[in-house]
Amino acid sequence: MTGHSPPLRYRIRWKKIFVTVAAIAFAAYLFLPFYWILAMSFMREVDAIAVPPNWIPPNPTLDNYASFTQPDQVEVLVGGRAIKETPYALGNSMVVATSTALLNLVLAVPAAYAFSRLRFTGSRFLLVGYLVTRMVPSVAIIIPFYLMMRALGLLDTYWALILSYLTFSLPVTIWVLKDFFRTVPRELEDAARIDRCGWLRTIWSVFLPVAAPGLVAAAVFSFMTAWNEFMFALFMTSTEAAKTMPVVAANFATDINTQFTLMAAAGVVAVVPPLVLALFFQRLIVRGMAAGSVKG
Amino acid sequence: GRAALAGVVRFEGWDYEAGLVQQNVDRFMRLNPDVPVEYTPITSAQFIQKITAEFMGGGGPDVLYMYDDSLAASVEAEYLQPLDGIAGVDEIYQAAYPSVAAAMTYQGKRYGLPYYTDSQGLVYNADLLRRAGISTPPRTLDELEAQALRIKAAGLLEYPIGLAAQLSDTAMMWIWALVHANESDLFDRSRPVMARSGSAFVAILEWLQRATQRSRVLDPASIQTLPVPLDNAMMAGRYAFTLAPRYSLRNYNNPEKSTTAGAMLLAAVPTLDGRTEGTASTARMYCLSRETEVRDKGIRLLHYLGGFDEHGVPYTAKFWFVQRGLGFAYDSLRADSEVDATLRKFADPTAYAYLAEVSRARSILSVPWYAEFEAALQRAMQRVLTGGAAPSAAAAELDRAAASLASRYA
Amino acid sequence: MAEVRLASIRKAFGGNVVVDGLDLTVSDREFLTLVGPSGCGKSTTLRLVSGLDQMTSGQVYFDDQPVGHLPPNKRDVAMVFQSYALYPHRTVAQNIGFALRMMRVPKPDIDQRVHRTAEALNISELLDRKPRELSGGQRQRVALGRAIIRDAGAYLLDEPLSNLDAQLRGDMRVELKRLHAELNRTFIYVTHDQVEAMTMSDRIAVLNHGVLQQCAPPEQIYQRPANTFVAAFMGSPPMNFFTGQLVDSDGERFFRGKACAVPLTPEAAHVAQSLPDGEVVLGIRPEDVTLSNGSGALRGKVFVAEPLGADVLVTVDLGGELVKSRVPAPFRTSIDSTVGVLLDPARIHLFSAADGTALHSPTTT
Amino acid sequence: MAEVRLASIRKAFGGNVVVDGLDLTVSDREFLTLVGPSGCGKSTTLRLVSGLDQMTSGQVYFDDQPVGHLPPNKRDVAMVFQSYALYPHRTVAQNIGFALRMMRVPKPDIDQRVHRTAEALNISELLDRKPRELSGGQRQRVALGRAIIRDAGAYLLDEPLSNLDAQLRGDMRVELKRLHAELNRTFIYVTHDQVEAMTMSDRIAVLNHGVLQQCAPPEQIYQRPANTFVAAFMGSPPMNFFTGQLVDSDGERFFRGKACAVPLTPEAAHVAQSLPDGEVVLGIRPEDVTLSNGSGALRGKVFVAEPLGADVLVTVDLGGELVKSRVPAPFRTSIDSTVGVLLDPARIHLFSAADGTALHSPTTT
Amino acid sequence: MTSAELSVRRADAKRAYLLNAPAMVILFALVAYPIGYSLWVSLHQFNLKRPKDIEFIGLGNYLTLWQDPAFLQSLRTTGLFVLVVVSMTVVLALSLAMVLNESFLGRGPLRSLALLPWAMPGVVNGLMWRTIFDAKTGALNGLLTELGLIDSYQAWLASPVGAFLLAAFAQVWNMLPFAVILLLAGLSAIPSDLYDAARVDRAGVVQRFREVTLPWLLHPLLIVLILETMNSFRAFDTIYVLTGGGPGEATNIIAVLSVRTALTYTDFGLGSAYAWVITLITFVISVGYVAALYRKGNFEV
Ligand SMILES: Nc1ncnc2c1ncn2[C@@H]1O[C@H](COP(=O)(O)OP(=O)(O)OP(=O)(O)O)[C@@H](O)[C@H]1O
Ligand SMILES: Nc1ncnc2c1ncn2[C@@H]1O[C@H](COP(=O)(O)OP(=O)(O)OP(=O)(O)O)[C@@H](O)[C@H]1O
Ligand SMILES: [Mg+2]
Ligand SMILES: [Mg+2]
Repeated sequence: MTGHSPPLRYRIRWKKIFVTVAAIAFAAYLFLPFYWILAMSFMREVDAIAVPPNWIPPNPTLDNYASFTQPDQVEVLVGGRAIKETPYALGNSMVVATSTALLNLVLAVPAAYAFSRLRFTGSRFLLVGYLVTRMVPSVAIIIPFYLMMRALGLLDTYWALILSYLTFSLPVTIWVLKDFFRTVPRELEDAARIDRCGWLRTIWSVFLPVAAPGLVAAAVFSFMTAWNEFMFALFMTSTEAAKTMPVVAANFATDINTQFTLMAAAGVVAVVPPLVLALFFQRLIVRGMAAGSVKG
Repeated sequence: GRAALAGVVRFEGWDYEAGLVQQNVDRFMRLNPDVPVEYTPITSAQFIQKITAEFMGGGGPDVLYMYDDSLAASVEAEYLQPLDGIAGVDEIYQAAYPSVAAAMTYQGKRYGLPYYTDSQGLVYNADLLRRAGISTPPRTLDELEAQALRIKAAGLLEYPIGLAAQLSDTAMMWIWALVHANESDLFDRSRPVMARSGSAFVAILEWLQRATQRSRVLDPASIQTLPVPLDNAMMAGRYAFTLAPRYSLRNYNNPEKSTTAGAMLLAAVPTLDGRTEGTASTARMYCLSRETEVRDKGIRLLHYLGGFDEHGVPYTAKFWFVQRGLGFAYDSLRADSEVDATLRKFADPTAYAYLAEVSRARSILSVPWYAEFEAALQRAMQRVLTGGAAPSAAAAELDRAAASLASRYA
Repeated sequence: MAEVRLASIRKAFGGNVVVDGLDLTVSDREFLTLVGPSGCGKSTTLRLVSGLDQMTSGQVYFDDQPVGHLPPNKRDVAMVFQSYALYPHRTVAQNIGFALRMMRVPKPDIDQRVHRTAEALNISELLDRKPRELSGGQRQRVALGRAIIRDAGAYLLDEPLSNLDAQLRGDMRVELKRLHAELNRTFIYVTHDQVEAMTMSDRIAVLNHGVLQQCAPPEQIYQRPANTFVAAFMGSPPMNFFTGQLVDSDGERFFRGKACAVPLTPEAAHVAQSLPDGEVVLGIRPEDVTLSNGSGALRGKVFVAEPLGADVLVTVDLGGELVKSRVPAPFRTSIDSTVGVLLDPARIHLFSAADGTALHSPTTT
Repeated sequence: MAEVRLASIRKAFGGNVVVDGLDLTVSDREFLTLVGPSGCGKSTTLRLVSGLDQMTSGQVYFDDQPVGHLPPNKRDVAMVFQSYALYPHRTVAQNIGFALRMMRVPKPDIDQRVHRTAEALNISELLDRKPRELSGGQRQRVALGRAIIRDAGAYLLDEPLSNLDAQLRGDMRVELKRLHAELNRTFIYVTHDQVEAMTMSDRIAVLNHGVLQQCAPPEQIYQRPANTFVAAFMGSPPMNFFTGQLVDSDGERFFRGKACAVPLTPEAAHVAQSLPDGEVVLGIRPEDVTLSNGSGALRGKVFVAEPLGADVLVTVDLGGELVKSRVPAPFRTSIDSTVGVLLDPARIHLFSAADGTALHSPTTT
Repeated sequence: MTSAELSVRRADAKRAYLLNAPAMVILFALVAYPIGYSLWVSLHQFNLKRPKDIEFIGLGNYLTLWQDPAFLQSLRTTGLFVLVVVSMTVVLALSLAMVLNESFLGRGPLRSLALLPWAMPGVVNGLMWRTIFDAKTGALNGLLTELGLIDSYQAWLASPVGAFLLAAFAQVWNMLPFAVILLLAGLSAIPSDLYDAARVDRAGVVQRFREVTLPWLLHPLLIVLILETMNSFRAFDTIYVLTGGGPGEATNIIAVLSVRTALTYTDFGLGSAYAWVITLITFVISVGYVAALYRKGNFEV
């Protein structure tokens, strides 16, 4: 035996190394910009604009966060009202984004199922039609949409936002789901039908679980669309009743004064809830979901 | 939902210090229990856009904030009603600085009561100047350049002068200040005169280009600097000079926020010859919507916000100055001891008052196409600063742009 | 439910006719096995019966009720898919119990039945695994379990044992027969394994290119194949065929092929009388070909000898035509040595050379 | 490439040991068949050889070079997957030609080889179809084609014929043997079909629970099984076993079980001499059990008779113990009637009752 | 086709439309009016500052656009911007998705982290990048100086190329998660035994990617391409806060122009015309993608 074949246990796992290095690089790419905001949110303003920059808050303070919980004690800070609105806005964002995501799935699943499993005339036309509605930039439709919501008396309610976000995300959700549904082996449905499942049962018990990665992708997409949308939220809402986080976050940056540290704290607060949700739901994205189910 | 209750005055403004506004409005409602006010703050960057949508939908506010440079457009769009003939308005216009009164007037009609005003001045870091061996601020642009070169030579800063010259919706007030300081103008009764030979405007542009491209004392990064980052740089001691509103000194000299607190001083805007004087001011006002159904109550609110109380004191204007240092439109307030004490905390009262006196409103405010012109102006300034266009060519082009806008809206 | 009747069912994919006018009645409680070469339409037939695919034409009747319009979940059939089609996100236990859950059987009942079924299939220790953690044979048993746990009107089983070892397959055969007896339901079974087909079926239906060739009880299929296709297909190794003429010689009727001549038994001769002269095909199964040097033996060379355990399959070259003979092990004659080959005249089949239909089969003794 | 050597390879999924210290050398050009009950680790072993799975411990050598660190694409093996693993987006032709394309074989060459392979597999008309438009057996042949078109150092075939009919399977067997002879490469073959194992292999390796039981040429496996497991596993129907004692009587050595007594041949007796008294297991294959009323016959009742075509498998109840006998068809005795059963003393195997290892096998004649 | 198949076909169609009905109703009810309105407005001279001068001018606004050099310049900038952003996004997202599809310690947190840029409201995102790229106090300058890569603070956004690239970079960072999550879900649907088969068929890493991964990802990729194109055509927030369209014309993309025109200058007619030009272009490009992928074969919409 020659000497240069390494023994089993010292084998160099190039792939592992590569994946690890890439993962670290990506983590840095994704996280470092955010880290800057995060670090700033624990600084006093003087420290935040120092040269050279303070990578670690030199005088760490929770003041920026404390102001969200005790808005009345914020004296010298800008954005007192925005601070007061933050907790409501977080709640509103959560409600709006969650409802948008759920409604999206409810509406898109049947439609996407039809596209992936049934052959019917006009399917392409309809599919493209959905997407075209999404191609018109929101600047063109925001005013008429505002007028429509006003006529319906829905301004400053969740519904105005949920409905507008539905129009943004539903076409995309349908497209996304349609694709994932195609990858679910048809035999599984056959098996379910033989096992006496009606159409709905088949979808619910067999189809959707196997298409879970696609569902997660679609839900995350619609959730995020709703979570960070700004223009419509600004136009359709005006009070704590429905104002969402991006609108409030924008309030920290006025034209006369911006308190970066407070704004950074608001940014952090806005980012955390979806991340926590994502941490739970990413488990549903499982590699090789349908593995072992069919032969062929 | 929006309380469409009859009799409620709907009051909207951009969201600067919305908490304090609410506090002030609450006081008004205590004093006037028969006038319920519903106050809604709107993100400042989208203020005009949102009220536009609201007015289009027929649900605009009764009383609202207004920028001086959006006044003409809003009047043209038929959102506002004139205040002429309302009791007390004449007195207010007389008491206000003329520049402010002018800014609130459009086509001879008065549309607003003052919220606050501010004037541009030269802000410098005395500490840095001293270290470069300079004791007095520059009077002329050449002196400014020379002092900057000394600072640069002393190795203190690479670029001693900074300006906020990014394209944005914020007016580039410093160019107006430079022009006004030379007792010149960009327009003559809304006819563009920028390209006129020998105009101060071209000379100023030439200086700007020289300072950026040749002597390299004006930071080229200015073209991507917004007011807030400029403030941050000033407070971090990264510039020795800038042209900024007086108001900004309040932050610059606040040790909580600034590393250069105490060293930041105010001076007149340098000119070409060092003799002429003047500067530009901005004004913010309260207006009354045209379609309001609560006109009388709205007027009472307007008076409370922009006028004088029964003691003859502009209560709200003083409130803002004391609370946040927003410049007042009434010279009379200078004498107020509380106001004086507040002012001394961040600026030299003499320089402060001087700038108010010599300042002038932008002549072009009386056209509805100001926004479009401002975008062209910002673009022209960028081309001058980057050396992308010769000053005279830039001026000529801007001139043409203004003329074409004027004819389009004629 | 009970009788399943296929009336002229036909299925085409595009222009490709896959099931071609199939008429077949599977009576109540019958165990019918579908066999045929790969791609002949067996799975498709099952899918038509279950309703998973739509017929191009024809009708399926369950107990004389047409069901062509009913979706699979309304037809009350259980099915094992050739490709298993396990639910990947469910455990083995959940896979097996799925249909019961759909029928709202109470949970304890399901558990109990799942355990019983898993035991019968010898996969009790795997109940908590996901399909991807199973071996091929284990997956197949799960697929089988999912069908047999149910109480359905008809059971459609598509090669349910193909990936199991001989022993397990034997056990499963017994299990399925027991189940069939116990449930007393109609079973339609697809298999490639002749032992399975022969031992389990009440009747065997042989398909070729989507056309039914013969449908009869196993012995009859084996002993009286309807045509050369069935004769060749059933039986492993397959029947030997020789093409030749019927001739008279010495008052006896003979079959004369290229390499052999075989006297006909009186019965065969009787049948042959009524035939016009011309080509016929003689068929004889390897087990009816003995190697001996007795009278009437043909001389040939050993071409290859394949040991099958108990027997040896010897292929002999009869001057250009190969004949296979199954003889008891051990077989010690070396390759290329000359042997005598005896075709038992009492065991010959005669087929029409034109269309392959059977003319004569030996009488079963 | 050539010799494949597995040195103490071991594979565990979690705590579940699936291949347990397997030592096996497959020599150059050998055709080795892996058999064993479902779930015993055959597929896993192939995956370890191909490098698709990582061993828990042990090493695989190709021609004495350790290859544990090499990824599958560096190992030069071709493989047929039990689950086919066809590329669903590609046509049959593209599937078959895939590996050649990966090796940058020129396009015309690929086409030609694909056509040749498809012809050998009898799927020429299907070349333009997608896998989902194929029947089970057709898919399996595509999977087979994808492996055999290649020129690899070793071929790993995981039940490549399980979904084919007997005839096609016979053809494919011949084709694979031809290929093996032609390519002269190492083949490792997994099958559940005993005929395949017996006819194709140079050696058969029998696995149980991941442990190698015996590795020997087919006849030896059949005739001299190393233990009861191998004896029972190979041969269908399996060997009959009886537990009992060795006793002396009339100077002859006897095996005495619950229901039977069998005299030992001198060779067996000789082996038996050296054994301590106590329990042993007697094994005898069904084909060595005859039904007759001759001397030494045991009396039993016919329990069930299963026709297998050429033979009938008769299970006889010998007072509580069942014995299977394979007799030539037809068998006309009715169930429950009494028959005589004769166990051929020359054909008995003896195994240790303790651990099942073989003590004596009949001499091969 | 026989009548049996025909009736199945018809039943399928009926069911398909029934299944689509809720989505269709909601969607078309909500967007039909706004879209129609904006199309109608784009055919008018419609400036709110001239409420009395609203009149139908047919394609007048579009003609104005076509003759406006600023618009044509902006069209070129936008094209380049879209190209850079979309290609960077796709490459990065594909790599990240493939990394996330492997198993390694910390995969779960990294998967969540991959969504982080998305969760950041646009304004915060824009301001965050401003503070990072800032010429005087920015973190990027600080970092590079401390690493010794630059001698003094640079005005990254002041040069046209720098501003363009950094704006694209910020935009990519912001839009990446969407592409990642879609591609990741697509990757996770690939049966692992196909990789096994490809590996024994001697396909190397690159070939496995080309031959197994890509064909499976074509559909998700199409959506990613279409949507990322759409998004970068209307990338307003980030650009607006970061560069305001400057310096000069360097980042003056149509989205900025259209928002300015419609909402700041309140010229709705022209602003809507801009929007419809964007719509048309995205549509044409999307059709182009479909056609291109279609040619790759094995692809049905
Ligand atoms: N991913 C896995 N996780 C846990 N156990 C596994 C996994 N894969 C296989 N096994 C187990 O390993 C054992 C051996 O599996 P393998 O596939 O090698 O069996 P096999 O001999 O090929 O059987 P068959 O003939 O049924 O295909 C089986 O018991 C199986 O359940
Ligand atoms: N979707 C399809 N499109 C076109 N042809 C098809 C399709 N499905 C099946 N076929 C063809 O129909 C024929 C019958 O297929 P079927 O699956 O019924 O065969 P089978 O008898 O079950 O074969 P096997 O024993 O190989 O499983 C085959 O030739 C197959 O190629
Ligand atoms: Mg089949
Ligand atoms: Mg296996």
